[in-house]
Amino acid sequence: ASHTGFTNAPGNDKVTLGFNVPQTGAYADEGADELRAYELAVEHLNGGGDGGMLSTFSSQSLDGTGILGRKVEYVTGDTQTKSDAARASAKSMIEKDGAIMITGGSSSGVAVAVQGLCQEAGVIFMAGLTHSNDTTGKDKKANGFRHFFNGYMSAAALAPVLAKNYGNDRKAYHLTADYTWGWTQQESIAAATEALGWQTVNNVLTPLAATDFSSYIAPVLNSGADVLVLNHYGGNMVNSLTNAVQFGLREKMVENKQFEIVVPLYSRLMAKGAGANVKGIFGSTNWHWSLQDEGSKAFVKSFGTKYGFPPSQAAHTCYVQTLLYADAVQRGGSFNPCSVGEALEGFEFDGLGNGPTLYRAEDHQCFKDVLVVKGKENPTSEFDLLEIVEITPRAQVEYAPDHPMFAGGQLGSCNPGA
Amino acid sequence: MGILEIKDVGKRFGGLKALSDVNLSVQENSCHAIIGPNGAGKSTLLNCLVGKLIPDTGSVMFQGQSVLGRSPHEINQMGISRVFQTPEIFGDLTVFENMMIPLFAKRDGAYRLHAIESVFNERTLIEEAEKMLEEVNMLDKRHMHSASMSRGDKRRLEMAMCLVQEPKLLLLDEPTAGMARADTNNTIDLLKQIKDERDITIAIIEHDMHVVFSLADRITVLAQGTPLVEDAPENIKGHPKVREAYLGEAH
Amino acid sequence: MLGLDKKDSTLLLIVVALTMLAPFILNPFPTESGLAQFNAGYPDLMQRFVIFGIFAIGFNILFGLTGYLSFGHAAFLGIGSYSAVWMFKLLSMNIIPAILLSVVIAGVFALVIGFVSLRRTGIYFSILTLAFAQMSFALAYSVLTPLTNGETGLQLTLNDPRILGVSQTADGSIPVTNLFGLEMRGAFDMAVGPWSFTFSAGYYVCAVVMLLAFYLSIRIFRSPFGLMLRAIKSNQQRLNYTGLNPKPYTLAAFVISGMYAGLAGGLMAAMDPLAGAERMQWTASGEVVLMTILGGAGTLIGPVLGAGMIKYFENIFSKINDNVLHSWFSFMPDGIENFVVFIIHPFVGKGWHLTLGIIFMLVVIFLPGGLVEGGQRIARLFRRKKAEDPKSAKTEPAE
Amino acid sequence: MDAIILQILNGLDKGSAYALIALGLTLIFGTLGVVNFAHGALFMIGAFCSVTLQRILNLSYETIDATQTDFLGNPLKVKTPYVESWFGPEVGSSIIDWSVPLAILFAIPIMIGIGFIMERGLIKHFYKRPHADQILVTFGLAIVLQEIVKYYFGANPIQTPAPEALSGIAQLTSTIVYPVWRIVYFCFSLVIIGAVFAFLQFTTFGMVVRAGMADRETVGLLGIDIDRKFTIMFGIAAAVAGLAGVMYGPINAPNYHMGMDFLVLSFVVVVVGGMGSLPGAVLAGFLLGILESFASMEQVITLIPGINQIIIYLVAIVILLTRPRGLMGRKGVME
Amino acid sequence: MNVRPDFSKNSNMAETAPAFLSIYDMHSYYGESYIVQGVSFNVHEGEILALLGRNGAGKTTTLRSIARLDDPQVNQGEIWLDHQPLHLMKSHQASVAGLGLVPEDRRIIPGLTVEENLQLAQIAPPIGWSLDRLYDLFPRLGERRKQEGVTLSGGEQQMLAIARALARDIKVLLLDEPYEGLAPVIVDEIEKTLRHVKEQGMTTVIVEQNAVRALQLADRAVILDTGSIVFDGTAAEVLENEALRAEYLAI
Ligand SMILES: Nc1ncnc2c1ncn2[C@@H]1O[C@H](COP(=O)(O)OP(=O)(O)OP(=O)(O)O)[C@@H](O)[C@H]1O
Ligand SMILES: Nc1ncnc2c1ncn2[C@@H]1O[C@H](COP(=O)(O)OP(=O)(O)OP(=O)(O)O)[C@@H](O)[C@H]1O
Ligand SMILES: [Mg+2]
Ligand SMILES: [Mg+2]
Repeated sequence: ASHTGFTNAPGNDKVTLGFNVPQTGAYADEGADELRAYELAVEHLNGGGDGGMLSTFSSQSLDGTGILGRKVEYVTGDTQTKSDAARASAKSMIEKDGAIMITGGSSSGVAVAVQGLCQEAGVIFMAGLTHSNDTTGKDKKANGFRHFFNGYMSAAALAPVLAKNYGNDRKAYHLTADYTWGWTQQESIAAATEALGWQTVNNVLTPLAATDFSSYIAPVLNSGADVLVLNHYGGNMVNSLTNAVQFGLREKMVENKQFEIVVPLYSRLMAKGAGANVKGIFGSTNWHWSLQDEGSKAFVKSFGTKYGFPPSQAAHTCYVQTLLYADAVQRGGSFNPCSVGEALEGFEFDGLGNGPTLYRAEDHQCFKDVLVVKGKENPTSEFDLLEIVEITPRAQVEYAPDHPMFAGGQLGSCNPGA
Repeated sequence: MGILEIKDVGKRFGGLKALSDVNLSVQENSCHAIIGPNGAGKSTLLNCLVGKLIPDTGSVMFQGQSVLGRSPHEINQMGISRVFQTPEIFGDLTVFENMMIPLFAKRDGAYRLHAIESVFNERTLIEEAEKMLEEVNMLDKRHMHSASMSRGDKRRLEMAMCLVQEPKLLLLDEPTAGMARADTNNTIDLLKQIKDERDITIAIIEHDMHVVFSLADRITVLAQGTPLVEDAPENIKGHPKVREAYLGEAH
Repeated sequence: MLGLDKKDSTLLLIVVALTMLAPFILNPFPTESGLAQFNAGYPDLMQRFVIFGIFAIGFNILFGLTGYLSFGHAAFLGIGSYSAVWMFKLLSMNIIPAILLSVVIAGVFALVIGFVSLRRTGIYFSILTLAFAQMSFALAYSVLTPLTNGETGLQLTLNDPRILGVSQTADGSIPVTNLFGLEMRGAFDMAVGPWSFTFSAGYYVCAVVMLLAFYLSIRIFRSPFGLMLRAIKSNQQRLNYTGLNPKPYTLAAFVISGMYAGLAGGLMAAMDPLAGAERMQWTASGEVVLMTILGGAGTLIGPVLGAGMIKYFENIFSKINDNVLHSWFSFMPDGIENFVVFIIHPFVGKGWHLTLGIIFMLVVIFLPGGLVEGGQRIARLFRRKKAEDPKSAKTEPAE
Repeated sequence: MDAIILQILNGLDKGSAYALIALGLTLIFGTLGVVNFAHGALFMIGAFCSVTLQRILNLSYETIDATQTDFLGNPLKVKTPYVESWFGPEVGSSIIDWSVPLAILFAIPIMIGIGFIMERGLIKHFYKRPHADQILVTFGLAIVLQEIVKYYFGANPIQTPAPEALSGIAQLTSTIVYPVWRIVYFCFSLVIIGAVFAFLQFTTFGMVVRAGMADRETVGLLGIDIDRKFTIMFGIAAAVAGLAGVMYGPINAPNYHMGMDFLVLSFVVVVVGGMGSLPGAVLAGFLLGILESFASMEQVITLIPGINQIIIYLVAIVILLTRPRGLMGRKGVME
Repeated sequence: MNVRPDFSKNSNMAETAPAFLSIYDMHSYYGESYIVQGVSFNVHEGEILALLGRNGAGKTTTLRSIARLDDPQVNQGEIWLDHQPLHLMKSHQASVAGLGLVPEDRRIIPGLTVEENLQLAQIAPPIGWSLDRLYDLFPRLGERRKQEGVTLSGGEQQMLAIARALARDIKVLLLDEPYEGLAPVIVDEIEKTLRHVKEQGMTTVIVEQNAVRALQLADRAVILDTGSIVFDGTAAEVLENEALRAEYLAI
């Protein structure tokens, strides 16, 4: 049956998805990894390869015959990690290539901007890597869905581990990237650690454009703080961590306590950029290839066989989002965004890594286990940089939909477009 | 009272006294020549008149108003135009466009914007420009890119640009240097004619004595920054001090 | 015609024809063919072409005529966008007040920044404008977040207090920008055989504005004011001694071009109601500089061509991935196919920057006057072939 | 007090990077009058000389270690660098450890070569062209260089650590510590700055190039082959930029767009210093470095929110408005 | 060593003595405009040649072509200086080969002091007069040695330009309007200098609007009109030939 009454209703033989990832700029490597995951997902959906997570996914509605019998095709675009460029690229996929769903992105600014666009245009947006609370907080949209975890969840997972390892009597010094993501991240982590008895001695905002953080690190030395929290991501994080290590913070003792550094959001690619500096440093991550559940193993196997190295967390989330979308269409029996939304809202599933997962209806945020990781002391290979310290169970990172850090936005109603 | 009154003007460049105690009065409708050895301060004096330099001491009055402290464009709007020692024209524009700029300045003053009307609708100004070009014998070059003209031509163009403004006082810094003999003679005729027909006062710096003696009503000889003598042309020619300091044996 | 001479009228007519027929011209390939990748006739890109065209036309009034190279013009574009989005949030979804406000606010900012920056010339001026723009960017990104919504950019929400209009439509979504009811997002598709052409309301609104802006810029170029600006570029000293004060003229040019930028920013927000800080970053200012030079600084149509070229690469070349390449060359034997794809691969998709960089270099090396020069060379070839015209030896000033 | 001293140290350190980049840029931009948007790319290439040398020294052969497995469960391939097998693990690993300083030797000929090729092959034709054309062509070149590096090395930063011996911290006073490598970088930059000054000041080279920039034609009439001098100048500038990059690696991990990050800033530094003035560029570099450091102090940020974001530009505006030609600019250069 | 070809078939050059500088069938262009249209002439060692003609006749272009400057391009023709093929050289090589040009707008280098302007001339071999000797010749320059060259008065700049040429050990001196802007006394001085260097064997080509003066100094004269030679003979011939002077020099 042909579907009409919504934007870019596909014909009877094929359906086009839009993969919108950074291909230039600082996150180009991350984007490349996301793209690999997407291509793998498409291959699996169309019945190619070893099927990856199709077999471990608890919902067994996908059978390798595409989506609703239509062969999956895809188009790609470059977000350049700029909201404008990302929207232009998404629009071109929607207007020119007839994409029925847009997915991807590797920063929150871009995710929020493209999510807004998809809402207006009447297509589904399956967010890629976006960690800001706002994506499913004040900027949430009915047509947008996030599988990735967020700042609050990072903090909730990380804080107990930090307390366990470093004690409850700590003075934390925060360096925070001076934009929305940085602020929400800092807010979350400060709240979570303070709840456990830590003290936040300072929070200094650093410019996004900063490359050398020495003038922000140096004051930490004599501030009396004994923990440095780097609310930085990407290049900022690599540089600030490198600088912090240079200033000897890792060897420093403050009142007989070993000085510690914490990086709330970790990714393997960033860890690689920071090299040996990450050793022993705690952080959180959405997923890691060393997870031993069936879904993760299946994914690592098919990804690793195809590309020769293990997938990143960004790759994982993108792959999973594609499968989740396809599955929702299949279950709902229609490509209509409203039908897809309905199928995803409140959907409980398992087998995609991270254990049993819920797509919460109120804010379109996935709830699942969060990994706390640590830089590995003796890596055996160039991929073996992080080790999982703890898998924080889902219950511990859940929050109410109207939690103050997420308040202010409205999902609105689903928009199927024209 | 002359149209231009220079009183006690002095100017130093670091340790060098370029001008000191210059007193000069230029009579209306006359042609006043300033001659003197190289480096005597002639161009410096002109610079003080048009606002390019501000003298350290003294006063400069034009038609009873002080010009000191005014910016060059204000001074021009008062009625003083200047031809430079090395030609200053709008090299990127055509000869015709070069001529239009002073005409706009004359008609509209320093500020008015005509942002919408086409230049080619300014019939009267165009006619004026063409007439002037005709007079300096450059009408056939009016579409030429002015930077790619020979230097004599640039000189003539610059002079035409000043003349077309019909200033009350025209300052000429070596206007005929590098001009072919024939054009020099034409220029002399043109300046004479302009002086007679329109009431223009001319102050001219020249090393070409032929030009000076054909045009000047009065001559000031400047040496080392101070006026040496001021007199009628006939008397200057024979003046011994002038012969020694400036003219040499040939004259 | 319209107070233009014959040559300018012809140019204007050509530009009118090109913009009005753009949906056809930009979609030369049938939708299902492999070459459809190169089609640029979809609303968003067409809108971008003309909007950046406006931006570049305005920039050219300053740079092309006076030679003052502003490296901070994107600030005005950004300010225009923010103003427009605020207008949508607070007043009405009609684009007219939004665009008017963006032009006015950008003009005011241009007046202030121009007044200060124009106290210096040459590179010192460029760096002053750059500094102002970078400051605006940095502040918009962080400290001014309440006004600009920082990194994410200013967007419409479901609870905007819109005075003339509703916060949300009956079905619970954000209302759409419109021109007295004509929705900017509205479009209708026309299928002709295998071809398909999209006519977008938003595009035509932008196109009309662009034509007006273009017409105005021709008039400015040909006016005494334009002449004065060229004189400023040529010899400020002479201008001073001719009784004209270059300052107000330059400032006027600066403000006009700032307003053009604001107009472009406003239109951008009108087409897509979002305003992000990175629109003000130096790279964005640099982009308009590149557009203008690439097309041909000081020429009338050059900046528009340059804008089109850069936007085309950004949007079309970046989307060609290996998958697309393989589908193009699938007719070849496997080995050769892979080889060809391997050769082309670094230049498309994520390598589109590389191609753009190479194009920049080639154009500036071989076409010193930009793309316009290329056009002229082709035209000259034609003319020479058509009739042996002995008088055409002199190069005409570029159009 | 310690905080202030630390920030001065930081400022000097940042400043030495700014000064060094600006110094190279001044040679091309302030002296030759070429708006070189590819200067950042030269800095980046310098940094990637370290990366490349590190890669070369790390060239390895693989042996299979059956006791361990890789991420797919296959036996792990263990890599041993050739240098380690040639010189023994001890010497071999210390050679690798010293790859950044060693890269200086490696980078000088490469950078000079790149400078020569760039000047002879491209820039030469652009001296007489408008600045706008120079911007376009050098920007194009910068993109191309950057993309080539990205193609081979990826977009992610790549760590190039300082040698073990130089990577700790130095106890300057009882309360003040500072990273050794940053002190090394500061001294290194002083040496380079000194060398460039000496070369230009104590030879007529500087004067000739300045004259050539003001009026190529006349200098040619005086029998001087100005083209050659320009080429040499370009080579020096490229080498200075490259060396600044080589040694910068351990401070911040090199990535392919690090040049663009520094580009705008270095133009600001050069112009604030004043066009055509080497001392100006150096002075402005240190000045802006120190001011930036102070502006990032928490006390200052609380006083004026966001000041750390804009300090450089604010200072640039103030200086350019109070001093028409920057700190020490010469008249007539690109005005 | 290269050997100069025999150009003597050319009717204009019927002399017997071998030429020191010879120009043969030279064609020069500014972009697409064809300026020097097949010019040939010889200059003998130790001779002063006056190159005359109206504004825009192509004199400057001819000198610039001989000095091998980038603009204009010489598309055809040969230039030989003392058996060396200048037409195969760049301007700096021509200068090393012994050619010196005093250019039309003096071309004092901005940013350099008087002394530096002179030192610059003594960087590349061959080196001519010492700075002291030059300051003796033009005491004015000695007084101003620390002043920036471009702030000199017009005449002083002219002196500097000439001094700069003499600072190199040149065989042929090309002067483009050297008297322009100079006080008559100084013109006398320079004329004396030119005679003096001539006695020492210098070969000189002088372009001058003041044709009479130039002809009194010169041994031979060449007259250009719209890029072609219309006369080539002795200076005396021109002075005697009324018609020639009237037609091409307007004197
Ligand atoms: N900016 C300056 N700095 C220092 N000295 C200067 C400056 N401008 C002019 N002078 C000196 O002042 C003196 C007067 O110069 P001026 O240009 O007025 O001479 P002039 O009479 O016009 O000579 P000429 O006939 O040669 O043009 C000269 O000796 C010159 O070197
Ligand atoms: N840069 C240029 N581009 C194009 N044409 C030029 C250029 N310079 C000079 N010309 C043209 O070449 C012709 C000869 O000029 P040239 O300067 O050689 O004349 P000249 O004999 O030296 O005249 P003058 O006595 O006025 O100096 C003139 O018609 C002039 O318009
Ligand atoms: Mg003078
Ligand atoms: Mg001449």
